[in-house]
Amino acid sequence: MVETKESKTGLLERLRNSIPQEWILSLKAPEPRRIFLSVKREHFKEAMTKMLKDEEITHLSTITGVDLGEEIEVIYHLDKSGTILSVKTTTPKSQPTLPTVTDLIPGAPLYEREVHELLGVAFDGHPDLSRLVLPEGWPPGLYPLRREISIENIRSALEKAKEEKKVG
Amino acid sequence: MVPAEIIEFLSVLIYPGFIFIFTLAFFYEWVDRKFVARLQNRYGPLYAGPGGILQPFADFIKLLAKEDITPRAADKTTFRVTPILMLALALSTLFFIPTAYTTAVSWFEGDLIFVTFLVSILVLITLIAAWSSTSTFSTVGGIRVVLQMLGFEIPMTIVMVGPAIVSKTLSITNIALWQYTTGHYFAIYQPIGLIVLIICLLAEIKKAPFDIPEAESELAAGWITEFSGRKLALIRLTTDVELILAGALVTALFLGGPTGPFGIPSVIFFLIKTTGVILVISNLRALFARFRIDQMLGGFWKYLVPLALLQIILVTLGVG
Amino acid sequence: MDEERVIIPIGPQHPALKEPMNFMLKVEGEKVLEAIPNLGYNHRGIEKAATVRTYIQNLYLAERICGICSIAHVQCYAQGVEKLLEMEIPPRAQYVRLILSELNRLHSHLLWVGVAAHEIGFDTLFMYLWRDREIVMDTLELITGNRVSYGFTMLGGVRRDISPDMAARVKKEMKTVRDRTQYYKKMSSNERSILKRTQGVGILKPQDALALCACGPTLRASNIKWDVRREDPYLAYNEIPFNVVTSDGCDVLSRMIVHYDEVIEATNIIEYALDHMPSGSFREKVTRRIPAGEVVSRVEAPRGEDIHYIKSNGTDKPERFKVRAPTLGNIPAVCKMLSDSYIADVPIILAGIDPCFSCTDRVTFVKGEMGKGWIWTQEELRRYANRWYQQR
Amino acid sequence: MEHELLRNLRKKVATEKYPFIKKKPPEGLRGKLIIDMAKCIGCGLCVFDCPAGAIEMIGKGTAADLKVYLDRCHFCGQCAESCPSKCIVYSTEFELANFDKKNLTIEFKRKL
Amino acid sequence: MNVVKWARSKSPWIIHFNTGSCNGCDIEVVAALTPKFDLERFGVLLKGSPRHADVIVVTGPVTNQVKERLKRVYEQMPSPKFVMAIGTCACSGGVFKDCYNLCQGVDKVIPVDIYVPGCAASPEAIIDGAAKLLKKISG
Repeated sequence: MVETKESKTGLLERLRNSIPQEWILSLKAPEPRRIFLSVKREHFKEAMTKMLKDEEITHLSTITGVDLGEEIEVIYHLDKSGTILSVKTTTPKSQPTLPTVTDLIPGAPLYEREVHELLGVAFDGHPDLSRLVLPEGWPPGLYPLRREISIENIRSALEKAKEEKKVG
Repeated sequence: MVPAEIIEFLSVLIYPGFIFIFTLAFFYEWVDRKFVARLQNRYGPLYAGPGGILQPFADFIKLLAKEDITPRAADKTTFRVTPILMLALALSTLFFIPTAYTTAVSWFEGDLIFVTFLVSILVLITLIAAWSSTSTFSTVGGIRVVLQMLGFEIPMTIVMVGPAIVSKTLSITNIALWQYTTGHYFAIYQPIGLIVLIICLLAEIKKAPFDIPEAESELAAGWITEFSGRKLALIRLTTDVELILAGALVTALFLGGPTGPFGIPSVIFFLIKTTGVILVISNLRALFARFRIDQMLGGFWKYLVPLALLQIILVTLGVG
Repeated sequence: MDEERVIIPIGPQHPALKEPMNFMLKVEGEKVLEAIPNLGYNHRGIEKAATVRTYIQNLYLAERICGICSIAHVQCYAQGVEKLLEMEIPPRAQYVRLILSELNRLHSHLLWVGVAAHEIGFDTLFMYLWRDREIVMDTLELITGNRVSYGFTMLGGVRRDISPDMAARVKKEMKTVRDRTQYYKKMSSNERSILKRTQGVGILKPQDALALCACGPTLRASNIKWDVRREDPYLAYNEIPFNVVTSDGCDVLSRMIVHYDEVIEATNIIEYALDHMPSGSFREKVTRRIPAGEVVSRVEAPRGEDIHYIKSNGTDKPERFKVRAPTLGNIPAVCKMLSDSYIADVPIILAGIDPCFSCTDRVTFVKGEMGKGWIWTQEELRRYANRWYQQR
Repeated sequence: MEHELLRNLRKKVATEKYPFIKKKPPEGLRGKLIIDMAKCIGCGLCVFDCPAGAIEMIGKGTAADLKVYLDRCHFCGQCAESCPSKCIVYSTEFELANFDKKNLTIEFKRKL
Repeated sequence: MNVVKWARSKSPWIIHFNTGSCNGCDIEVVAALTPKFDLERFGVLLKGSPRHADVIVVTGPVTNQVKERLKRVYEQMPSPKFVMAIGTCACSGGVFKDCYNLCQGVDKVIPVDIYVPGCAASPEAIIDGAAKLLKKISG
């Protein structure tokens, strides 16, 4: 647990007290009105539910997915009266799954779909994660924002898919 | 001595027939566009001819020279025939309304009713044209055309009867002449009727705020979406002829038709009066936002029909 | 399959949407039962491209996420990178940027109201608004030299200073803009045909707006006082007095009013900022390498909350650059508004959120998340659409 | 609103007759770029910083020629910013429409 | 024949297609139609249906998603038809050169008649392009 600057709203303090220590990997406020909270994957949903309820948070700004190499980090940017609370959790890249938050936040489905499509993270319990549509003929399993995929990779994969379509 | 048949033939073909009407149609489109542009603080057409006066003509020639596509899904025969039919109908309607001379090219006792009939048929042909192109936009546009007709048809017919009652004739030509000879202009004596008629005609010629069937921001180009090339040229020409039709009808029924003092040729009076009507129409076009179809229908039935009836009651009571 | 129901595809090439986007409307008569958005026509892959470019090059990429809110995006990006550098830009630069941001808001809002007027078939108002918007464009041209992509915000400051001459002219223009806007506001709230088309149309209740994470003027028109400039102040917004405008109509009309009021508010902000501009330098040198770290940066773009996430690994290229443009946040809200409306109201409702799909689509794809009561599957719908287009 | 319409009828038209009457371009407008090859030191910073890859360097160092693709150039001005010898200038010429893309490539050669 | 050429050069109806641009060029195209620049002086009308249009104004670098639609809209237009590529993105892809979902310019998909570079191409530049194109049409 590292902490550099105190948050104005006292949200940091409250979070530190309300969320069990063993759920948290790190909790820091690098600058005013920004809090980064890293949660263990298995406690993610619980922590999220608790936080949303305790702090009465309704606004989810967005969900960011970051490819860390071995793992994929998913960041939920929540807003609590001007403070951005970024809740992080990670999931292994070999089989990336996370529980959905659409039941907690009705505005979340689009963001989850975005992460699903571009990084391949499956969200358990999402109402409609079916085939997401990059352009027609996009090769399945090609997640453009993954680290090992370069732009040349994507181009050649697209070419290949196009030719296969022509042959087939 | 030129035989009477040839004179009649020429009058249908050239003056005051086709050529005259087409020229006038292009002229009035230009007036309309230019006036609206001016109201919107811009020039409008400027470089085609002096002041852009040849703009509608250029549009027409260009469309004639363009490729003419018939969509594969369309009903080919109907799709091809309807634009011609529409133009023919609009033109023949115009022959019953006095334009260049104090009398119309053809007139008989009861042509007022016949004109109302032709106008309705024109709307129905629009529906067929829209239907035959089978695209979603056109179909919805076509349905809106007919819905719109349900709104304006009744009040329009009612107010057109007003002048007929007073002048005791069912011929448009005679109504116009009656006004001139008695000096009893209906624009002064039946103002409600005039207003209702102009609003209904706006809806009839599908100009804003009643351009609902062609609403660009909702339905691409509405019922004309699929027409291109020559067909589109004809349709545009029809719209312009309808503009004259609206102007001429108001002129004949409420402004005394192409008549006036001082022995000046009657066509001059006709031009002045119709241009006036068209400027009013253009002004209304610039003034309002487009109505929604249900609002339009509701408005017509709630306000215009009672107003039209009120006018008739006033007329029968001797006022007007 | 229900034969009586017609599906109207709105887009991707459609005059109501200035940008390509596809909405499938399921209609019955003139009533819309449901709307299904299909984004992605504008997807370019900016987030990926950003990772292979230097921070300096990304400045221009960020500007071109959206041509209308260019200042907002580039401000958000630059602010994030400056935070990573742990630097404060000179106060004068902050004011210049703030003035630019507000000018950006001005032209975007006037543009929007114009487009909204066009959508309800009121072209005269559209022409007038765009004519008066040119005043703002001239002002922007005066300050930056260009009309749309300014290339003005640099890492560490701004490219040019605002001279006293410019300031005087800008102030003069602001007065004109304010007067005109006040006139239009009065006119719009009195003109019957506008009221008929906008009042009670596209209702978004406050609780729905909150739940669906709407933002910006859309949220404020649902009577929720939430503005990034106030909640999470950046630049010099905490030094400048301004109101967060709200309206309680929850419909398109109140969105219009909010836009007008924000224009008036923005002209006041610009005048205040021009009067209180601190002196000093307007730019500082910045290193090409950015220290490792991560930052979440957000600004109030004209359309709402714009949020960027930048992760740096200590090189001259970012490791991850994530953009969430305001329009995406408002799409669930607009689907809610569209259901149970008239076809004729669709354009104005869509326009009501002030959509900017080029911002939105840089990575995102949405395809029908409104599943309830829908009798066609996605696949059938797609096939239908394909067939429909082939016939043409 | 009618009042406003009539007012506009009397007012002068807002339109500028652009292609026939040209107004002075604003200061700082970034149009076609011009490179003064006499000053160029061939450092390649402009090529490195250009976000669109619009500048190409043929040859190396002080002997290099530069080729500018105007069809790729975004007129952002970063090259002029980066250039240490300040040899890149933006002119105010913006009327660059052309029928052929090839005509949009300008070569800047060193005078020998 | 000359009358037809004259008519064509006096009455170019345009359809505007955004193929994934940043909106900058789009607002400038629209701005070119509004009072300050007023393209209607040249007889330009903005049409909603490709069937009515003579000139397709393309803005944007053409995303893979929109490529097919662009082709289809182009095919729906009756000939003679002309293509204007507005803005640097439409000319070559420009700043989006290594974005993965792009075709790098309109000319990769449909033949282009006139290129108008600029970012964003100002209304003046667009009018200049239009005037050049019209001159070419009138021969």
